Amino acid sequence: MPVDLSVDLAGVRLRSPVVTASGCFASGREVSEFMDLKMFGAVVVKSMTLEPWPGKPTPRMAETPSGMLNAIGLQNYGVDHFLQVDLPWLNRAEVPVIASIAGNTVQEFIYVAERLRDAPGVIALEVNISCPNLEDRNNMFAHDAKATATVIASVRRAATVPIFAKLSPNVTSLTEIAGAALDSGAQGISLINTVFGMAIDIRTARPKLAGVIGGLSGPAIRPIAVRAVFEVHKAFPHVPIIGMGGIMNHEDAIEFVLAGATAVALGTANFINPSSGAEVVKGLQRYLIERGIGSLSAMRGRVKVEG
Amino acid sequence: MPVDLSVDLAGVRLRSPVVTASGCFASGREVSEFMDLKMFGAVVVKSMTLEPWPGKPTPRMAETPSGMLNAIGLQNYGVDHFLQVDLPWLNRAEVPVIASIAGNTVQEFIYVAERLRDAPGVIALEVNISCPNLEDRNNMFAHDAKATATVIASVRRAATVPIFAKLSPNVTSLTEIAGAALDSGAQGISLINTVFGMAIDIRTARPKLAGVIGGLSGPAIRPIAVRAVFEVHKAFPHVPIIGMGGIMNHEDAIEFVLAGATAVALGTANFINPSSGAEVVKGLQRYLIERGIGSLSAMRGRVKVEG
Amino acid sequence: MIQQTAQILSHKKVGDEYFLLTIVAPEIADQAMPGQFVHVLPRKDANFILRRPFSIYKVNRRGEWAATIEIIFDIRGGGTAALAGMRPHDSLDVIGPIGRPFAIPKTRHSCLLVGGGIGAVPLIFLAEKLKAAGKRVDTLWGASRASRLLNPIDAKRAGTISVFATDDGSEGHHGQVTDLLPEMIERCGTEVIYACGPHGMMAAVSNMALKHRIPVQVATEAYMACGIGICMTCVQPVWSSQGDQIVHVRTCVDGPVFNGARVAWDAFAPKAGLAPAPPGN
Amino acid sequence: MIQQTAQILSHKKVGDEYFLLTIVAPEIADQAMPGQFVHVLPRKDANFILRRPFSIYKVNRRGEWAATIEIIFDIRGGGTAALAGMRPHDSLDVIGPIGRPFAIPKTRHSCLLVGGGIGAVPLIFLAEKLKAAGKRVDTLWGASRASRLLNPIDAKRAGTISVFATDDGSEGHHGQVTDLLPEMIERCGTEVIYACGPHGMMAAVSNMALKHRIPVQVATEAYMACGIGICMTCVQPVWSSQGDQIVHVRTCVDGPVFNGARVAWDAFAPKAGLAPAPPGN
Ligand SMILES: Cc1cc2nc3c(=O)[nH]c(=O)nc-3n(C[C@H](O)[C@H](O)[C@H](O)COP(=O)(O)OP(=O)(O)OC[C@H]3O[C@@H](n4cnc5c(N)ncnc54)[C@H](O)[C@@H]3O)c2cc1C
Ligand SMILES: Cc1cc2nc3c(=O)[nH]c(=O)nc-3n(C[C@H](O)[C@H](O)[C@H](O)COP(=O)(O)OP(=O)(O)OC[C@H]3O[C@@H](n4cnc5c(N)ncnc54)[C@H](O)[C@@H]3O)c2cc1C
Ligand SMILES: Cc1cc2nc3c(=O)[nH]c(=O)nc-3n(C[C@H](O)[C@H](O)[C@H](O)COP(=O)(O)O)c2cc1C
Ligand SMILES: Cc1cc2nc3c(=O)[nH]c(=O)nc-3n(C[C@H](O)[C@H](O)[C@H](O)COP(=O)(O)O)c2cc1C
Ligand code: FES
Ligand code: FES
Repeated sequence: MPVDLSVDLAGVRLRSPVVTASGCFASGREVSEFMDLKMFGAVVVKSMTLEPWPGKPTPRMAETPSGMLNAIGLQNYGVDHFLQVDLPWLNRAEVPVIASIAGNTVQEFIYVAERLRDAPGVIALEVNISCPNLEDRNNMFAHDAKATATVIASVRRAATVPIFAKLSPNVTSLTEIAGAALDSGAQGISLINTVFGMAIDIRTARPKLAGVIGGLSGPAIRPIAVRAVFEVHKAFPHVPIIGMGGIMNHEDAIEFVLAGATAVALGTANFINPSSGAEVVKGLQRYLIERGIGSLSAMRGRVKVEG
Repeated sequence: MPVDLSVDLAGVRLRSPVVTASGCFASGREVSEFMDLKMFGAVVVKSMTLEPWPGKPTPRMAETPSGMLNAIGLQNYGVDHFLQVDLPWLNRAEVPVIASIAGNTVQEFIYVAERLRDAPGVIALEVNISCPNLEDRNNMFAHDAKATATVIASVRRAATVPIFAKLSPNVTSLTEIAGAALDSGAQGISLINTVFGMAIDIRTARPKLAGVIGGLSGPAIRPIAVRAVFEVHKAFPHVPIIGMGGIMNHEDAIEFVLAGATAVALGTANFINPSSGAEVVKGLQRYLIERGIGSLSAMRGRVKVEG
Repeated sequence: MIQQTAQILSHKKVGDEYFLLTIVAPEIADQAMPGQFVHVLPRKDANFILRRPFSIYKVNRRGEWAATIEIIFDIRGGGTAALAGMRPHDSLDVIGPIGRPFAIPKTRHSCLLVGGGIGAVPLIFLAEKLKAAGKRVDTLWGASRASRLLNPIDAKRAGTISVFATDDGSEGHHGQVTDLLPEMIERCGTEVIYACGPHGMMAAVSNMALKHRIPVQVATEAYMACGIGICMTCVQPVWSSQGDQIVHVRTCVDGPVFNGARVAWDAFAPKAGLAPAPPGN
Repeated sequence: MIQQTAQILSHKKVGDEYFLLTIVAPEIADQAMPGQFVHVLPRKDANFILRRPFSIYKVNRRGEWAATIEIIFDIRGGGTAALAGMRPHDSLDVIGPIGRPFAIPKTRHSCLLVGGGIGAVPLIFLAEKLKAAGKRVDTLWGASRASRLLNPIDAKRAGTISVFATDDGSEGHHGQVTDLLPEMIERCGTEVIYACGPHGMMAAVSNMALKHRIPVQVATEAYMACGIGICMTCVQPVWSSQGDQIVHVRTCVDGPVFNGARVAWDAFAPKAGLAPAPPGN
């Protein structure tokens, strides 16, 4: 019995429900040495900005119990480098691309989105609003409903493809921010971005990250992410969700789908095992076949909860 | 060289900087079989309400990577039972007590605080505002600055001892909530309470907790807690902080002190090793002696961060 | 309760599905009673953090060795896998003995032990004690299949009359222990019933015992964090002594053995999670 | 780069402080060059999740065994402790060989290898290759104390002239390798320098080499997550080819070997964390 792993993301059909988490896959070239990128429904590339960003000093990562902290500072070569170098490579590899865009001002988001209009093979934009807003005392766009609405509405006007708002879990009400993004024209929600955290090396009394505060990822945050997906799906049942946060294998992926994810993204898993993507897809196939479930989508949001 | 582990919590001197985390120690009787409770600076007892609360159905706990989820529903026998049964026992054991109080309405907090006026050996109250507010669509008091201010101000008027506001990390701005609590008369801050999370048993498609969403604790959340303590201490350098979240040993405790904690609380650690308290205190003594550091307080907030 | 770092004396397979660990723990062995359990920490550096509870299977106070306890388990997940991987001389952090043991009847004589699968573990220990107390012991062992019956040879020897039932009929009666219970009670003139096994089985046995007006004790399981009474994660819904309300009682230290007639068998975890209310610890 | 589940062939202690693991990994061994490293996953069920990087110490393609690689390490934390606990026949998930190897000079002849402590590991492998290429090899080994010198016997044999320096004087010169560097360059007529060791030592060696107008290659370390070029955690500040700006280059795949003259040694992690700015991945 053939099983259907394809999913519909805001009108775009992905042959596989597994995508990459932005910033955890570069642009795919490196991992192509380990697995067939076609196993992914799409490659979500590292967030790109208008100009190249140098990123933060080192150390940029610290390991924590069942997780890791990172403070990269969005180092990237800029949207033009993406269009000239990375995208053509991805097109040749025949993998659909979701372009993650970032900026420190609304205008910067708009410029990047405009550069990406009609870019070949770019099936959607993911708007990384977990960025400091220079026009609002460095508050994260994603931490304020109004700022979120402004960025999303502006990108919506500039973009020619569906846009997903990538939410930060470090807020009181995820559904409020998700609602603001959706009302402003986002077709879907990606979550979660990393959880703020910090670690101190007691021998030196220094933060383990040069950036002091970083983002926590990996299995440690999975329960936080599952809850986030569950809440947002409950509030907006018809909105496609790309769920991520500590997914290491196909069973974790299924947990996210039951919670309400349409597709799942692998981030930290790629660092531990660069062939995770292929293994998760194969695991999902096996799981559905063994249980005679025809399609993964049928399991979406099916966690048994009263009322 | 004798080392000084004593700390000053809002004018109250604790002989030891290590206390228990509310709800992770019952009222101390059980653990007294494993260690001398006098090693603790104080025992923070399970949050008590006006009437006995039955708590939530089972399962109430699920293990997660380097952590655990719980949804107990504040099961407790009520403040009168505490005064008649638990407190006399703790008094005989000669351990200072910090009474954690909870409620679903401001009035309930007030009643409990009043019952505790002049209770022998109760050196402080910890106000657990991570409780659903029946008068505000079940929003957590701790998730709203105004509700926090109201509860704290009311308890302040009713109480005869210093009060600590126990904050929830599930907010956009911890410093905003901490500020509201301090402006309303809280003498100190306890943080962090558990991080919201959820886990699903994929074999049954049921939440692993009958309560569906629970609180994540243990080493997995340590980086989240260290960052929370760091932020609140930076914003309010003169305010005493009881830091907690995944502390398993004396090195973890020192990490919290460097981040800005005055005292540290052990929660989940007691479940894994009921003699954790004694081991952390001994570990701190050894650490200070080996390095010729006279007092733990000298290390408070000393993490090296520019500007 | 005692916490000690104990040494693994031996480690062997029991049948096709179970592992037996013999642990050198003199103080715990001295105090252990049937129905009690130990709470062990399989690894300190694992991705899981909590202890794992296991019923005490046997206690050996004699012999040239320091007194030992035995536990039997099958591999369910990370914790039992880690235990299965332990080697003699490895050390293990153990807390025990924990909880209320089975009560040995004073006046009543004829005891029927009803065990389901791995649930037989505490009953084997109990059978020994009951016989030492001069009681009559009969046993009724159930399992999904023959290989899930806990070493049938011992099990058979455990009772004056000893009967098996398997869901697939691969051993003994083709069906469930509850099919055979009434008849066993008749044949053995049973005056007290002890049960340990799956939730549904213990519920059914308790209800039948109630009908026959026979006292029944059950050794229950619950998901537990601390195992020593401080976290309130492990509670069971039990009828209050007045029988007027259901109270949440700790399985670890107030149980794991309960009066089967007092457990509110129908008040357990709903088929689905509740409508999500705001979490509260 | 190849990812494979490899078997541990042997495991032994080297001196008082180091462990040597021999790993059966034919494909990796075939491609391995001096300066490259392997990224290994010590355990899948540990409380830490990331791989650990180790320089390739030796490669053995001959012998009746399938080709093997060797790594040498000392116990620093959970990962190295887990590796130290591995037994022959245990299997290990290995990715390698990773990164840019040391370049073998075409025209220049006299090579000086400067190693600090465990930093000697890739240089031993390099010495072999250089000699095979008919180069002259001299060595200068430093460490905090004699016991931190990586197998002094091999080390001594590695160079035509081979000199030791220890901070505590317990072996060779009482002081640092950099005290002896100028004199060594004189004596050996050094034309190329290779260095691996602590950050400060590599910085000093690079600066001296620059003064003497001698090309220098360094094998650097960085905290790294993926090890394959996709996370950007492991970057080093390096001067751009135009030398007009500092760029962040990946240590794992663009390094770990760099031109010592290009590394911006002073641009590294500040003594304290920066004034906290909002985090960004
Ligand atoms: C009082 C008591 C006595 C027990 N006696 C035995 C025994 O003699 N032999 C035996 O094989 N098993 C026994 N169990 C069940 C045993 O504790 C579980 O099989 C074990 O905890 C599974 O751990 P794991 O890491 O392999 O499984 P995982 O599923 O990975 O465990 C995840 C979490 O769930 C908990 N858990 C999983 N299954 C159970 C269960 N059935 N009951 C309670 N908690 C569970 C674990 O403790 C852990 O916290 C007993 C349980 C209790 C409460
Ligand atoms: C390219 C390269 C080659 C190396 N070669 C060797 C070698 O041949 N022999 C050897 O003994 N060590 C070598 N190291 C250092 C080695 O990787 C660390 O000692 C090891 O990762 C420590 O892991 P741990 O879990 O024991 O320590 P922990 O301190 O518990 O590790 C915590 C985290 O910090 C990282 N970390 C800790 N120390 C270092 C370090 N010095 N460099 C980079 N990351 C670190 C770990 O990888 C892990 O992510 C090399 C490092 C790099 C980058
Ligand atoms: C090293 C690293 C870099 C990241 N960079 C980005 C980024 O550029 N843009 C973004 O939206 N998310 C970024 N993230 C967040 C991930 O996309 C993902 O949301 C998060 O890591 C949780 O998933 P995981 O636990 O599977 O890693 C980054 C995460 C890590 C660990
Ligand atoms: C089982 C359990 C019950 C808890 N009950 C309470 C409580 O009643 N009141 C409260 O303020 N915090 C409660 N907490 C939160 C702890 O006090 C503490 O803030 C949190 O667990 C983080 O610390 P830890 O990681 O050391 O456990 C509870 C935590 C757990 C795990
Ligand atoms: S397991 Fe903690 S109270 Fe029973
Ligand atoms: S370690 Fe990930 S890019 Fe180098």
